[in-house]
Amino acid sequence: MKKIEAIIKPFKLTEVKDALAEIGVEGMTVSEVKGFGRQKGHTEIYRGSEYTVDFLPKIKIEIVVADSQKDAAVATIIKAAKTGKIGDGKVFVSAIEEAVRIRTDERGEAAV
Amino acid sequence: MKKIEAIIKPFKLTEVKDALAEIGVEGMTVSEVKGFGRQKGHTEIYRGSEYTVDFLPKIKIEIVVADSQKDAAVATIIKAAKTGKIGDGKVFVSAIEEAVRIRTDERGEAAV
Amino acid sequence: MKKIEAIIKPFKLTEVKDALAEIGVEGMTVSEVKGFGRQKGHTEIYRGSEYTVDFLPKIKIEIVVADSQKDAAVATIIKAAKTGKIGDGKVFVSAIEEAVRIRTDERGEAAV
Amino acid sequence: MNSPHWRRYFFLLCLCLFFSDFSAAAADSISAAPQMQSTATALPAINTGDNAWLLASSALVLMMTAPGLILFYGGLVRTKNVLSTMMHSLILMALVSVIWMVFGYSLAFSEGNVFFGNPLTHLFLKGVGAAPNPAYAPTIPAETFMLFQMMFAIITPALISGAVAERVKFSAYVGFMLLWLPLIYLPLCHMVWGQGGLFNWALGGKIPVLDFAGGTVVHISSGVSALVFAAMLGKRAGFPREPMVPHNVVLSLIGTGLLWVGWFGFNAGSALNAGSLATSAFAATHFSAAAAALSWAGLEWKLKGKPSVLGAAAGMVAGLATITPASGFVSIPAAFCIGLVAGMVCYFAVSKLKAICGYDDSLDVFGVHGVGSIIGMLMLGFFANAEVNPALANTFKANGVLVSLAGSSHQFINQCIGVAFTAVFAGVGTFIILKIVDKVIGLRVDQEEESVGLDLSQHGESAYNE
Amino acid sequence: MNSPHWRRYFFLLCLCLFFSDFSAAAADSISAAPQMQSTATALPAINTGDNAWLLASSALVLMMTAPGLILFYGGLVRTKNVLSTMMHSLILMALVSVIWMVFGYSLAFSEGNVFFGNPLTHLFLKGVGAAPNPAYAPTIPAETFMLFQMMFAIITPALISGAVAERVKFSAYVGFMLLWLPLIYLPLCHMVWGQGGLFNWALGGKIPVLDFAGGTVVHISSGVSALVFAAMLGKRAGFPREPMVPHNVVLSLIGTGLLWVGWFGFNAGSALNAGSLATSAFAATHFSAAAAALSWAGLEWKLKGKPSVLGAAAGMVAGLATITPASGFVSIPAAFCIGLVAGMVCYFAVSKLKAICGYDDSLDVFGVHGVGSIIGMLMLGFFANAEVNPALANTFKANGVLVSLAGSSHQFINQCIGVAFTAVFAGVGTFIILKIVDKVIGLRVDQEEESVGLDLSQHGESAYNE
Amino acid sequence: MNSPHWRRYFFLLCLCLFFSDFSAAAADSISAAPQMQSTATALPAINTGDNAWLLASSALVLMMTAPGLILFYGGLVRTKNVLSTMMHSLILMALVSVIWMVFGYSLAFSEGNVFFGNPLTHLFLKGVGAAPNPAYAPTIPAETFMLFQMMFAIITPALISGAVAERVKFSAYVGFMLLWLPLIYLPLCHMVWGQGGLFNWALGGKIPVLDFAGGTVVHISSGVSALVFAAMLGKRAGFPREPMVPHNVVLSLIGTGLLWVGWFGFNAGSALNAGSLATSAFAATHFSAAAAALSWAGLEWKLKGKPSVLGAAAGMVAGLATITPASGFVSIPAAFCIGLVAGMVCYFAVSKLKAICGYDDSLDVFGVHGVGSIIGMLMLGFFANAEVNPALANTFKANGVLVSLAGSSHQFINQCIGVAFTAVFAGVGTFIILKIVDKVIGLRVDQEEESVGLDLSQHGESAYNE
Ligand SMILES: Nc1ncnc2c1ncn2[C@@H]1O[C@H](COP(=O)(O)OP(=O)(O)O)[C@@H](O)[C@H]1O
Ligand SMILES: Nc1ncnc2c1ncn2[C@@H]1O[C@H](COP(=O)(O)OP(=O)(O)O)[C@@H](O)[C@H]1O
Ligand SMILES: Nc1ncnc2c1ncn2[C@@H]1O[C@H](COP(=O)(O)OP(=O)(O)O)[C@@H](O)[C@H]1O
Repeated sequence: MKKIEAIIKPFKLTEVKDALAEIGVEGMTVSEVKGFGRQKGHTEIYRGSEYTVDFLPKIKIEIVVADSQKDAAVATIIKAAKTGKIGDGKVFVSAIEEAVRIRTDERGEAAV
Repeated sequence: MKKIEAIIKPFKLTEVKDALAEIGVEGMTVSEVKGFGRQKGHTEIYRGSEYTVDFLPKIKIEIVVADSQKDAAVATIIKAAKTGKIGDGKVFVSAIEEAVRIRTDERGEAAV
Repeated sequence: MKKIEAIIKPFKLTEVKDALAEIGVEGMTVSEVKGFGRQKGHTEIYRGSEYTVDFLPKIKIEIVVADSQKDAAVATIIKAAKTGKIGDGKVFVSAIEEAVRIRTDERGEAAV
Repeated sequence: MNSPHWRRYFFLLCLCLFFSDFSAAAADSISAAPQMQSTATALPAINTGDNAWLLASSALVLMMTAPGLILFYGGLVRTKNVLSTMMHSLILMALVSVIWMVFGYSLAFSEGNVFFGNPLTHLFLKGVGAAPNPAYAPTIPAETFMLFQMMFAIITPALISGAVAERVKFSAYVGFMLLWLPLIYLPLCHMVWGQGGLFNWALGGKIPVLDFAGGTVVHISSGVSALVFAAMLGKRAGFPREPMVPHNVVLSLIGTGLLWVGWFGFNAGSALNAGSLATSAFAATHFSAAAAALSWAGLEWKLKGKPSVLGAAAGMVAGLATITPASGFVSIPAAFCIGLVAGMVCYFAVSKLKAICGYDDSLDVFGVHGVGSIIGMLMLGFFANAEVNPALANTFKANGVLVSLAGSSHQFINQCIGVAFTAVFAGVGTFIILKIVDKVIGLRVDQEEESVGLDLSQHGESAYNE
Repeated sequence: MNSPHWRRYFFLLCLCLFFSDFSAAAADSISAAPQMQSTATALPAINTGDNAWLLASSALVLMMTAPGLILFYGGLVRTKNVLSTMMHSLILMALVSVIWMVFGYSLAFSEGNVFFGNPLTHLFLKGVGAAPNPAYAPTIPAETFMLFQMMFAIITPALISGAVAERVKFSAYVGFMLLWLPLIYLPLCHMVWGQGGLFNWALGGKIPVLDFAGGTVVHISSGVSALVFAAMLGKRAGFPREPMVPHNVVLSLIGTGLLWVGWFGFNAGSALNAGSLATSAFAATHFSAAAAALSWAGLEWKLKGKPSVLGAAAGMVAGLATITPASGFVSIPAAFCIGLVAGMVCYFAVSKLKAICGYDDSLDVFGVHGVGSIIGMLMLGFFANAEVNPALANTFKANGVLVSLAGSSHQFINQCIGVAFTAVFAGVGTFIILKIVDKVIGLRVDQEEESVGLDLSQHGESAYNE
Repeated sequence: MNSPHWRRYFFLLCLCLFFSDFSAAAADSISAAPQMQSTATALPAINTGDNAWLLASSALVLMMTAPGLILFYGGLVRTKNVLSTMMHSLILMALVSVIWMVFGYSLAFSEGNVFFGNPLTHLFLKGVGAAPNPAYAPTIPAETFMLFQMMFAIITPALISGAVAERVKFSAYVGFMLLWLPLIYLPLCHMVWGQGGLFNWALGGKIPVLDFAGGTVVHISSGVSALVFAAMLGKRAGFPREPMVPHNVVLSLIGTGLLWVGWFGFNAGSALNAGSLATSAFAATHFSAAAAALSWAGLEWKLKGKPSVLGAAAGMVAGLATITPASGFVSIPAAFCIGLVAGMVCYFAVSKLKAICGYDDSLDVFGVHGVGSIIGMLMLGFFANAEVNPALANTFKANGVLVSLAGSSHQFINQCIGVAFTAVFAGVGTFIILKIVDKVIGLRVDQEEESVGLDLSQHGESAYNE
C-alpha cells in the first residue's frame, strides 16, 4: 500500500475530494496546515505596524491506497488541485507496511 | 523503528492514551483532523438551508516505536479504540529510518 | 528523498524556519499538534477544581528533502530547536518514494 | 410535512389572540374616557425619570439573560454543547413571555389568595396599561412594572439550565420549563412580592420575609431546582473522571462583565423608581460583587497558589447573587461584608461540597446561586438597616402593631422560614415535575447523542465552522 | 507618500469647519440672550426624564450597530471575511455621521417640500441646540432628537451590508453608501417623518402612512436595496454549490441578544419621551420578538425535525424588524400575532423564496428585514389601535376633517402605498447608484481576492491569529 | 494550608467593617430626622431624570471596563495571554472599589488642601447618602455621584494594563495598583475635580484647567504611567523581531463598539444631570470618534494602500480619548476637528514614535490615550466655547474678577500647565512606585513563564479548550 500526502490550496479541497471519490477512493484524512514555499507570504497591518506573514494556510490530504490505485490517485489529485499559479502544492508518496480497520480488524488492502 | 498512525474517534483519545501508557509507550503526538470514509456525514441546518457535512472530526495519533513494540502497540490501539460502529477508524504502519531526541542527540530506538 | 518530521516547542518555530531557509530548504509544512512525552503536563484550575493537562502544545514541521540534504537538515533542526530542557522534541526520518510539484508536474528531487 | 393539526392550532391561537385583543378593547372602553387620556398625555402621576430608569432596567435585565448569561454559561461548556447551552436561555425569552402574557403576570401579581393571584384578572394582560398600579409602583405605568417583572421570570428558569447542560434532551427541557414556571416560579413570586402574598412584608402578607430583588424567588428557587434536576438527570458521561474544562473562558468573562452591569438594573431597578433607594441598591450590588471577587480569588491564591481568572469571575457572580435579596436594605459596608462571605462560602460549595456529594451540577448553579442567596437571605436578617430603607421600620404590622424588620434575631428567623419554604417548595415541586416529564418525554439524550454533542444532535448545528 | 493633495483637502475641510463653527456662533448671537440661558440652565421645557431616556435610547441604537450588528453579521460569514463584514458597519458609524453633520440632518428634518428638507437650514448642525424642536419632540433638546435620529441613519445602510458580504469591493461599498444615504435614506426619512413630508401622518403630510420606528424608512428601504445590490453584484463564488456556513454561530447569538436589547431603544425611544407610549412600544417589541422566535423555531422543528438555535435567533430578528413600524400603535396581543406571522413568513422567504429566485443575499437582509417589515407595515393597517395610541384618532385631517387612522381597510391601503413607494424608490434608486459606482469603481473584488477573503485582500488583516 | 494569619486578618476586617457600619449609623443618627426622611421619600431636591441618567451612566462606565476594555485589550494580545490581560482589568473592579470605599472617595472629593481631600471625612463612605452634595451635583444623591466617580477610578488604572500586558507579574501588578491609585490617581482627581483642588476651575481652584471628563485625570495620567511602566518593565521577549499580532481582532472590535457606547455615559454623564449639557457632551463624543476613525483609516489607506479594520477601531478609541476633556465645552464642528487631528496624531504616535523611541507599549496606551488626551487638552484651550457651556464665561474668578475660560491663548497656557503637571506627576510617581515594587516583589515574570504565557503561569488556566 502507498500513502499519498498532498499539500493543496484550501479552496481546492472540495474539488479534490469529489474527484477522488469518483475514482473510488473511499477514505481520506484531511488536516489544516501552514505552508512555507516559493509562494511568498503577504503583509498584514496591525495598528500601524506591518508584519510579514510567511506561512500560508494549506490543506493536507492523506490517503492510503492499494499499490495499484496509486498512480490514478496521484494523477487525479494533480488534475483537480492545479491552478497553474505558484503555491499549488506538492504530492508525496511513501510506503505503508500495514493497515488495519479498527472496527473489523481487517488488514492490508482490504482495510483501506 | 515503526511509525504507527491511528485515526480514531475523538472521544476515544483518553482511553487509547491510557492504554498505550500502560504498555510502556512513552511518547505520542496527537492532532485534530477531519475524516472522510464510509461513515457518512450528517446534515446541518443554517437559517433554513440544509448542508451536508462530509467531513467528521477525528483524532490522529502518531507514535514511533521500536520494531519489537509495534505489534503490541497496534493491538492496544485497536482494542481501546473499538466501538464496533462504523467510523472507528484505521491504523497505518510505516518504516522510520532514523529518530533523534533533540534534547540529548540520542539516536535510534533510544530516542523514541 | 527523505521526509523529516520534527516535533518542536512552539516558540522555536521561527528560529528553526530561519535556520532551514539558510541551508537552502525551500519548502516546509507546519502543523499544530499536541504532544505527550516525558515532559509532564501541568495543572489547571477551573472553578475550584484542578485538572491535569497531559498534552502540551507542540509544532510539527515536515520537510521533504533530497537524500543528500537530509543530514544537514536534521542537524540544523536539532541545533535550532534545542533548549536542553525536557520536552525539546524529536526528529523522525522516513523514505519518500515519489514527489510531484502540482503546478508543473515536475517529479522527484526537482519537485521538493 | 402535511400536517393539518398544527395549522389548525395556530389558527385557533390567532383567533383567540384577536378575540382577547378586542375583548380587552371592549373592556377598556367602559372606562374609556380617563383611560384614553392617560395613554395620550402621560398621567400626571407618571414620573418620567422613574419610568426612564425602569425601562432602562428592564432592558438591562433582559441583557443579563442574553447576551449575559448565554455567554457566561456558553463559555463554560465544551465546544460541542455551546449552542444548545445558549439555546436553553434564548428559548425562554420566547416561552416565558408567552406564559407571562397569557396568564403568568396575572397569576403572580393580581390579587388572589396567599399562594397565587387570580390568573384571569389580567388574562392576556388586559387592564395592564398606562395607569400605574399604586400598590406596586405608583409613579410608573403598570405596563412598565409588568415588563420589568417579566425579565425576572425569564432569567430565573434560565439560571437552572446551567445544571443540566451537556446532556438534557431539548424537548424535555422545554416541557419542564412549561410546567416549572407556572407551578413553582409564579406562586413563589406571588407569595413574596404579590399583594397579600404569604411572605410579603409590605403589602399585607403574613410572615414578613425580606427579599429585595429575588433571593428566594429567583436564586434559591432556581438553585435548588437546579440541584434536583442535576441529580435526577445523572452525571455527564465521563464525569468526573474526564476533565470537562470551559471551552472558551473569554466568553464567560464577557458574560461576567455583562451580568455585573445588568445586575444594576436587576437590583437598583427593584426600587421601582429612580430615587435614592435605587442608588443605594446600586451601591450595595457593586460592593458585594467586588468583595466576593476578592475573597474567592484570594482563597484560590492562598490554597492553590494561583488566583484564577475564572475564580475571580465566579466570585463576582456569587457576590451578585448573594446581595440580591439584601441590596435595598443594607449599608455599603454591610454589603461588602456579605460579599466577602459570599465569595468564600460559594468557593467551598463549588470546590468541596460538590465533590463530596457527588452530584454533577455542570455549571454550579446550586453552589453559586442557591448557596449564595441562602447566605444572603440569612445575613440580611441581621444586616437589614432602617436607615438605609426606612420602610423597614414603619410598614409591617403584626396584629395591628408596627413591627420593625431591621436586623434582629427575630427577623433572622423570618428569613430562615422564607428560605426553608422556598427550598422545599422548589425542590419537591421540581422533583414531581421531573417525574412527569421523564414519563412522558424522557429527560436525557442517549449516549451517542451526548458523545456527539447536543449542538448537532438536538439542533443540527455546529458553533464553529470554517 | 508625498501627496500634497489630500493635505490641502484636509486643510480646507478644517478651515471650513472652523468657519462654520464661528458663523454658527455669530448666527446664534443674534438671539443670544435667550439661547445662552437655555444652554446654561436647562430650559423649563426640558424634561430630564425624557432626555435621560432618549440619551439612553440613542446609546442603545448605536449599540445595535456595534457591537450588535457587527456580531450578528460577523458570525454568519466565513472566517476569511469576518473583519471586512464588521468593517462594513463600523465605517458607517464614521461616514454617516459626517454626512449627517454637514447637511444630512437638515435634509431630513428641516422644512422643505414634500420630498426633502432644506439642506442649508441646519448646515453643520447650526441652530440645533438645547432648545427643543416642538414639532418633533417638545420636551427634549433638539440636539438630542438629532442624535437619536442619526443612530437610525447609521444602522439602516449597515443593514444592507449583509447582502453583499464576502465579495463587495470596499471602495465600491464606501462609494455606494456616500450616494445611497443622501439620495435614498434622507429623502425617505423626510417623506415619512419630516414635517410636511409626503407620507407624514402627524405633521402635515398628504398620505398618512403609519410607521412608528422605521418599517419603510429603515427596514424596507434597506431590505429592497440589499436585494438589488445582491442581484447586481452576483453570487459568491461557489454559491450555492458549496456550503457557506456561519463561521461562528456564538457571535451571531451574542449579536442577537444585543439587537433585542438595543431595539428597545429603537422602538421605545421613538416615542420621544419616557411616558406610557414608550412603555407600550417597549412591550410590543418584546412580545413580537418572542412570538417570531417561537414560530420560526417551531416551523423548523416541524419541517426539519430539529429546532435550530440560529433559527430561533433569526426569528427574533425577524420579529423585531416586523414590529418596528407597528410598535407604537398596537396592543400586546396584536404585537404577538404580528410576531407569529413574521417568524413564519420570513422563514419561508429565507428558505424557499431565495432558493427559487436564485439570488445570493448572503445574510438574508431582504428575507428578514425587507419581507418582515413589509408584512409589519401591512398588518399595522389593520391592527393600529387608537386606545394604544390615541393620536391615531385625533391628529390627521383630510380636507380639514379629522380622520382616524386606526386599523381599517382604508388605512391598509395607505400602508400599501407607503410600502410600494418605498420599495420602488429604494429599488430603482439603488439600481441607478450601482450603475454609476460600477462604472467608476467596479463593484466586485476579483476572483483571487474573493478566494483569499476580503479581510486580507481589502484590509490586510486576519481576524484570528496565534 | 493551615494559616491562621489570613483568617485573623479577615476577621479583623469584618470587625472593622461592622464597626464602621454602626459608627456610621451612629453618626447619621445625630441628624437623623431629615436624613431618614430623605432616604424614605426622595428629597424634593432629587431630580429622578438626572438620577436615572447618572445611574445609567455609571453602569455604562463600568461596562467600558468590562466587557469593553477587557475585550479590546484581550483581543490584541496573543492567545496565551488573553486571560491574564482580562484579569488585569477585572481585578481592579474589585481592588479599586475597596480603596474607594475605605478612604478613596474621601481623599478625592472631600474638602482638604489643594492637593488632596481629607481621607477621614467619608471613611467607609460614611455621610455619603441620599442627600445631594450641592457643590458637585445638586440634583442627585451624593451616593450616586460617588458611584459614578468610582467607575472612573476603576477604568483609569485598567487602561495602564495595556502597556504591560504579556510579561508583568500578577503580584507586582496588584502591588503597583494598590500604590498608584492613592498616590497618583486620587490626588490628581482632587486637584482637577475636587472642591478647592489646585486646578479646579469651577469650585475654587487656583489655576483654571478645563477637563470635562478626564483628559488629565484619566487619560494622560494613565497614558504617561503606562509609558513609564512599559519602559521599566522592558520589551516582551522577541519584540520587535517576532510579529505579535492580535490573536482575535473580532474581540477588539466588539470592545470598540462597547467602548464607544459606554463613553456616552463617561462624557455625557459628566454633565451630572440629564439636561442639555449632557446632550452636548454626548454629541461631541460621537462626532470626535467618527472623525478620528476616518482620519486614521484614511491615512492608512493613503500610506499603506489599505484601510485596516483595526485601524478604524483604533481611530475611534483615539477620538474618544481625545475629546474626553473637551466634550462638555466645544461645539460639534469643533469636536469633529479635534477628532480629525486625534486620528492622525495618534496614528503617527503608534506607528512611528513607538518605533523610533523603541519602547514596547504592548497595546499602545501611551500612543492612544496619552498622546490623544494631551492634544485634546491643548486644542480645548482654543476651542472652549461659552455658548456651548456658559459656565465658562461666568464662573472662574481671579482676584475677585470674573475671567472667561473660553478659547484663547491664555486658556491654552492654563491647559499646558495642567498637562505638564499631570505628565510629570504621573510619570515621576509611577517611576518611584515601580522602584519600590521592583525591590519588594520584582516586576516581571521569568523567561519560561513568559514563553508559556501568563494565563498558565500566573493563573493556571488556558482560555480556549476543547
Ligand atoms: N520540501 C517540502 N517539504 C514539505 N512541504 C513542502 C515542501 N515544498 C513545498 N511544500 C508545501 O507545499 C506548499 C506549496 O509549495 P510552493 O513552493 O509554495 O509552491 P509550488 O509548489 O507552486 O512551487 C508549501 O506551502 C508547503 O506547504
Ligand atoms: N484510505 C484511507 N486513507 C486515509 N484515511 C482513511 C482512509 N480510510 C479511512 N480513513 C480515515 O478513517 C476514518 C474512519 O473510516 P470509515 O471508513 O469512516 O470507518 P470504518 O473504519 O468503520 O470503515 C475516516 O474518517 C478517515 O479519517
Ligand atoms: N515515540 C514518540 N512518537 C511520537 N511522538 C513522540 C514520541 N516521543 C515523543 N514524541 C513527541 O515529542 C515531544 C517531546 O517529547 P518529550 O518526551 O516530552 O521530551 P524529550 O524529547 O525531551 O524527552 C512529545 O510531546 C511528543 O509530541
